[in-house]
Amino acid sequence: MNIIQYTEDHHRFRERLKVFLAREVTPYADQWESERMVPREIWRKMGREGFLCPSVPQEYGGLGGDYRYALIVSEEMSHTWITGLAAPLHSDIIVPYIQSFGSEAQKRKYLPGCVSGDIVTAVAMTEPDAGSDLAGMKTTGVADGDDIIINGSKTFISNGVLCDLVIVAATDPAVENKHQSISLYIVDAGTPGFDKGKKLDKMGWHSQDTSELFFNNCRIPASNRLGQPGGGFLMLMEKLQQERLTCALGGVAAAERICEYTLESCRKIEINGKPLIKQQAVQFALVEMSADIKVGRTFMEKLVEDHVEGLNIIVETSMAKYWATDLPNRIADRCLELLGDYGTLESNPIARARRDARVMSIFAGTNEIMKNIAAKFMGM
Amino acid sequence: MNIIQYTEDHHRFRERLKVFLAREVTPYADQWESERMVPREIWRKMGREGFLCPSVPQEYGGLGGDYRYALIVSEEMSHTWITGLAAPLHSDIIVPYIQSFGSEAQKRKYLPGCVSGDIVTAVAMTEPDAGSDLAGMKTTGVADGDDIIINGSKTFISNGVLCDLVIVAATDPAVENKHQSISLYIVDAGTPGFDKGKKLDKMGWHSQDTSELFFNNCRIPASNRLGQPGGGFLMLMEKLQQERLTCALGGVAAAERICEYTLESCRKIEINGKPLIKQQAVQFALVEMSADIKVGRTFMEKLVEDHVEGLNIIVETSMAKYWATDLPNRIADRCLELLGDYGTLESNPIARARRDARVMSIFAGTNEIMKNIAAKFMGM
Amino acid sequence: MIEFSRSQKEIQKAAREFAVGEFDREAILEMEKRREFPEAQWKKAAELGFIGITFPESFEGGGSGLFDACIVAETFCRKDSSMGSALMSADFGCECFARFANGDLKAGYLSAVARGETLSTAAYIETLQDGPVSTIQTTAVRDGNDWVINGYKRYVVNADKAGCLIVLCAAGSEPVLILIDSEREGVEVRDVGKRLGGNMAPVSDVEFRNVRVPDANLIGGEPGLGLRQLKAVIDERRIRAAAEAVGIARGAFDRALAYVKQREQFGRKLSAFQITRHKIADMAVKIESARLFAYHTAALFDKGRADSTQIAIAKMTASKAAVEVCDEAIQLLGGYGYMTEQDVERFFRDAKTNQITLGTVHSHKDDVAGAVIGPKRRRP
Amino acid sequence: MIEFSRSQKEIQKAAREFAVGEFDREAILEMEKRREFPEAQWKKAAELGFIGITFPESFEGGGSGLFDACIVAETFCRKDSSMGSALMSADFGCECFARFANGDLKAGYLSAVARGETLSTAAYIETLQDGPVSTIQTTAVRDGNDWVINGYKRYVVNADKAGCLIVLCAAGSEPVLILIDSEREGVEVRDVGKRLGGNMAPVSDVEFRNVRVPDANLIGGEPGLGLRQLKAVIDERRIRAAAEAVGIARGAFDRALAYVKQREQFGRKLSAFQITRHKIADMAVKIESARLFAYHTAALFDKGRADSTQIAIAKMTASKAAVEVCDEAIQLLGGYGYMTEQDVERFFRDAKTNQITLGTVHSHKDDVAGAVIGPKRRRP
Repeated sequence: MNIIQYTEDHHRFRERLKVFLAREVTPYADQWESERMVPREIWRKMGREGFLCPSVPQEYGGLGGDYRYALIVSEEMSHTWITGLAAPLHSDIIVPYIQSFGSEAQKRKYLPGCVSGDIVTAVAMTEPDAGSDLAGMKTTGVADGDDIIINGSKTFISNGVLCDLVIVAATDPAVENKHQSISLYIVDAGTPGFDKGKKLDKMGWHSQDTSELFFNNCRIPASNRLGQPGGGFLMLMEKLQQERLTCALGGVAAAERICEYTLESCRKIEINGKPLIKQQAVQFALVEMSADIKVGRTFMEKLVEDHVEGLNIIVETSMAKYWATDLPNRIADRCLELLGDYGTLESNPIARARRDARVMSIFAGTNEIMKNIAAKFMGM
Repeated sequence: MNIIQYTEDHHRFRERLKVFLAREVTPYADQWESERMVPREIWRKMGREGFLCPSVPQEYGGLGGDYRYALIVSEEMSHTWITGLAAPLHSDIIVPYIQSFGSEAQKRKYLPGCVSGDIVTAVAMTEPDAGSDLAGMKTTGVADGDDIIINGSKTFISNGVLCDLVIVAATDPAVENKHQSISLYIVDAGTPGFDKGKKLDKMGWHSQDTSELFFNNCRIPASNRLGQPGGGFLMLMEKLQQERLTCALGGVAAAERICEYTLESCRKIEINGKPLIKQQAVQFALVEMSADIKVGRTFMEKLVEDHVEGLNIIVETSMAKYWATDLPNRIADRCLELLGDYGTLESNPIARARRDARVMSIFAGTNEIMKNIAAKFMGM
Repeated sequence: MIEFSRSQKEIQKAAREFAVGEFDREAILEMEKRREFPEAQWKKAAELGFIGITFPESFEGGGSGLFDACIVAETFCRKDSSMGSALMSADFGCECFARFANGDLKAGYLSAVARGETLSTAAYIETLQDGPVSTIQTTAVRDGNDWVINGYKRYVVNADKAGCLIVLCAAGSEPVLILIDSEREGVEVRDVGKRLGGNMAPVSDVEFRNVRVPDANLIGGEPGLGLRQLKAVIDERRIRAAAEAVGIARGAFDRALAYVKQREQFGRKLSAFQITRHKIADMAVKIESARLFAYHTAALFDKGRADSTQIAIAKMTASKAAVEVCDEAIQLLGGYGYMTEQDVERFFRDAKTNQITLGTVHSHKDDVAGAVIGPKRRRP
Repeated sequence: MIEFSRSQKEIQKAAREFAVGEFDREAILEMEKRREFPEAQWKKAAELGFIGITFPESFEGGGSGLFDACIVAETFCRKDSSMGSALMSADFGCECFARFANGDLKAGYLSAVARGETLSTAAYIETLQDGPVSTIQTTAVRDGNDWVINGYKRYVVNADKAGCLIVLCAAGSEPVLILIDSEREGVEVRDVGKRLGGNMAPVSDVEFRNVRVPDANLIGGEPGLGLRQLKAVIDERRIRAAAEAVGIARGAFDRALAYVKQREQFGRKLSAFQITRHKIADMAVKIESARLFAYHTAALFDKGRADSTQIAIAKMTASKAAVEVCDEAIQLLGGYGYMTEQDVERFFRDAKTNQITLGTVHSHKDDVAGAVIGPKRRRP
């Protein structure tokens, strides 16, 4: 059975995307990695060809597609070996906030640009002293007439340098209950008082411009708030299911690429005239990794369909996020062992993939947080 | 989404089975374990109520159901904590040989009894010196006029003592190519020259009568051969997919029961006034085990549907057999660690479940054989 | 890697000769099934000085260090896990006599235990498990020159046979260890049935109802030291348990190695398959690690420099290694591994029970973390 | 658990002081990024006697045992994995000089290396990896009083800087080690780019085209000993690598422990969460195991009693521990763990590279199995 219910439209989309990525992205992956940035232009190209935000309704320039497109994008992008072009983050995690909670005016103003790639987005939740713990958030958003004044700093923000728009979570110090004090605001790049920090050096995702963001009496109109005052916590909660699932897609796809590449390398590499793949221990390693990947993929696909159906699968998506993001880490480590010194060279993709995979079990809520959530919702 | 496409008939079957098992099996599980045998009568009861061989066509007394019934039986029987009543082995592994390869006469003669529980079956492939290696088989079946004379010994035969009928794999020494020399024969209990050995003492499955079988110039009519002479190897290959899948069902179901029981125990057991389940490390262990089980179940369910569709999924079923039978072992070990001394008492089901689970990664082809098969069919 | 001195090699040789001469496999299988303490072998072992090895020579002990006791434990358990562990349990609790009790108590019991006239044991568990508990429900109340004890202890090794029990009680708010002769009125042993393993040193629950013992039975003569004394007993026993685990692992390894060198599949010895070879290598590595920890810790203990954290680490590591090695041994032996007559399934059960006894994995980790980080405080 | 003597504690103290004084984090981050060998620190380390610790004093070495060298390696790597490993690589290959070369060669190079005037290295890998190879493609042919060398070696540490290379060649059918000065005509170093880790002791490929060296450059003076000599080099380096792994693990552990003691989430220190505590405990256990193996093996080596199997086990265990500890350290630091400035991501990359260098996991297991079972024969 095919778990994912693709239509002809999905298949055509995938084919077009494949061609696009092979032409416009894959050849430049190494260059962007060493430049530690993807060019703004690639966002526009991707947008103009219709590959950004496929779930945005047609009236705002999107395809009006379902979440299955996210799976397609995630899978096809994994073939490029580049994580820095964070289309899934933009399309499936950030822009949906505007789609779901934005006013008609906000949607008209921003969505077309998000789809066309003229607006690159970021979301700013994490702070230096508050990682997974939203209640520890210190950034404030205080009403001043018709404006909101934002103060605070955020860190580990993907697309932090390129972004034209950032969705900022900030708390109203006047509201005691933390769960009712957080609002989400749209802040345009260039707004006075909003400064982007320097790019952070990190283990992987070198072409991704992760940075700190600073808000220093940053004044925005109250109309830039998403939804109701104090509704931030609930909005975040509502969107986390899709965010976690998107991480799981990425984890499975990354694991698949790593394992495939290693398998093919083991066919080619010989030790004393015998291909590595003819060693039984190598075969077992590859079979075990492939089985884990198939098992993980099936679970993830089922959750994609459940999500498309609109089911509440909070326990399962928390599990999937941790399971499917541990996967590429475990597999990359084992593949490195198979390939030996050769695998450690950055000139082949496994070393980079290992570095890139490592953040997956940390971002979007650490895998420990995922287990806490699952335990809570399983009634423990 | 529900992966398994159950009908109303399936649901009704499950409900009836649940009631039956709660009344006729669960209360006697401990007794049968200590008697090291299930009574013949329970096979008849199960058969008369229609719970054996649901896939046998109605004309032979069966339900004419699909393989989804196997999943239902496997799941419901796992609640009894007894493995010795090996209905899945009988219904989904052995009898299908007669169903698929038997002559009309053989089917008329045997299938109704298999369905009613009057005929308990066994299959005899493994020999003392040939485990997973069919080519090493030494039991011979030699034509003598219209008869076949069988000589040799088999071991680790489940239902070996109770069985009324055994399907014996034997090789024709005149045929050089081992893959063309094996035939399958139906041998009735009581046939002169066919002797059942003593029950074997083993780690678990205490209520299962595993034994050796001896064939000493055992003469049977040639009409007791299943299919064509020398067709045994291909018949075995054809049926292995379902056999492996049946093991996977059992593995997942066992893991589920073990984890559920442990979770409930952790709610009840207190250390210094605090329920075990309130310890974060216990929660994480339970979440991790539950996630593995959910992931494994989804994979297994997909394969059930693929199997019902008639797809060739040899790589996947080999993987599923090993993955899903390692699962209850791993989980039982971890649950024992959570429950401590209490878990080691045979008076609660975890100790027994641990012992019972241990054979799953060995029977029906060891998990190492499964990996070899997967490697081969993945082109390594 | 551990090297024995000449005299240590002699102890090893003597222990090996005793085990080869006295450990009859058929008899052991029967005793294990019936949960019998090995009476005859115990008497002989005592005669030859294998019981009470570490007792002072003035009390008919061996006057040896724990290192030597570990050699005997390893050697016995390597030959047979159930018998070895049972013999090593004969003087459980006496550690505390030897170190803390006054002369009269010592004279009364140490010699009797060393001579194999009686078994000793310790009774300290009340809740699920978890070694020493901080809240003790068993009370000891002064009445004239007596102590009156009431309470219920669980999982007491050899309780059905032991002549004396060292019992952890609360004397008001003071923890105390009190010696109770098993014939005292009000001592009632309650069978808890078979366990997963360790069945030749069977555990029972023990109830104390108004049990009256003289003042002099208070170990050490003054209240308040009970937990410290118990900790000393447990620490010493954990090192012995680590040595037993080493022996169990090596015994299973011996059997697996012999099997794979002799068994053929697909026209080759099992030992020629790379995957078998890697399993053997993994097992060898685990055994090396277990041995290193066990003996290194024993040597430090004899020098008075082993702390509880190191001991917990040694026990965790060695018992985990034993479980994994025995589990793999079962798998390597395939169907034979599951049969009782091949020993390894019993070795596994004994190893798993050894792992859980004297502190679970989780409680060990709690302890190690406590030593590294400091005690857990909920709110800073 | 390992206890140091007074003089060993002094070595440790000196190494720690040097590391604290000279290992500047900002400088290291730059050097690592640019793949630079730490020139200045190396000179100073040599001055203080940290290079050539095990060389005879007559050649300006430290005249110490390997145990002492391990103390320095651990201490340096604990302070910084990249710097520590780089400094320890300065005399790679000299083991073989010291033990096998004649006086003139020693005089020519050992002192220069010990004084920090030049680096030495060994070139022996031709295929994928796998340590010593049995089929050597690099040839050494006698021509008059010279050897003429042709071939291609891979992954040669510090090849771009080293003054002398110990090169494994085939002289006809005889394996030989030959010393080649890097300025000889025909020696060409080829950059292989960045690696996952170990980037402060960068590897390169080296091509030898008709390189001519005098007869006297044959190590040991007679052909046929090359593989044995190389094995001695590798054995010694593996013990050092184990000690480096211990240091890397402890360095990551130090950083993680400090972080969890200081970082708050949900109103509590991270170190108050049981799951954090168990992670810390697991890390501590792994480090204990790694240390025990590394130092125990070094001590045996110094007594002349360490065999290659024990050494392989020590290296496997220690390097695996380092990888796992560093990986967990990243996870404990969360987003910060992924950032270069927090060190642990680099420690992980260095640990993983350390694990693969000098023999992969699979080749170690092949070796251990070979020692336990005997060599692999395909058909008996």
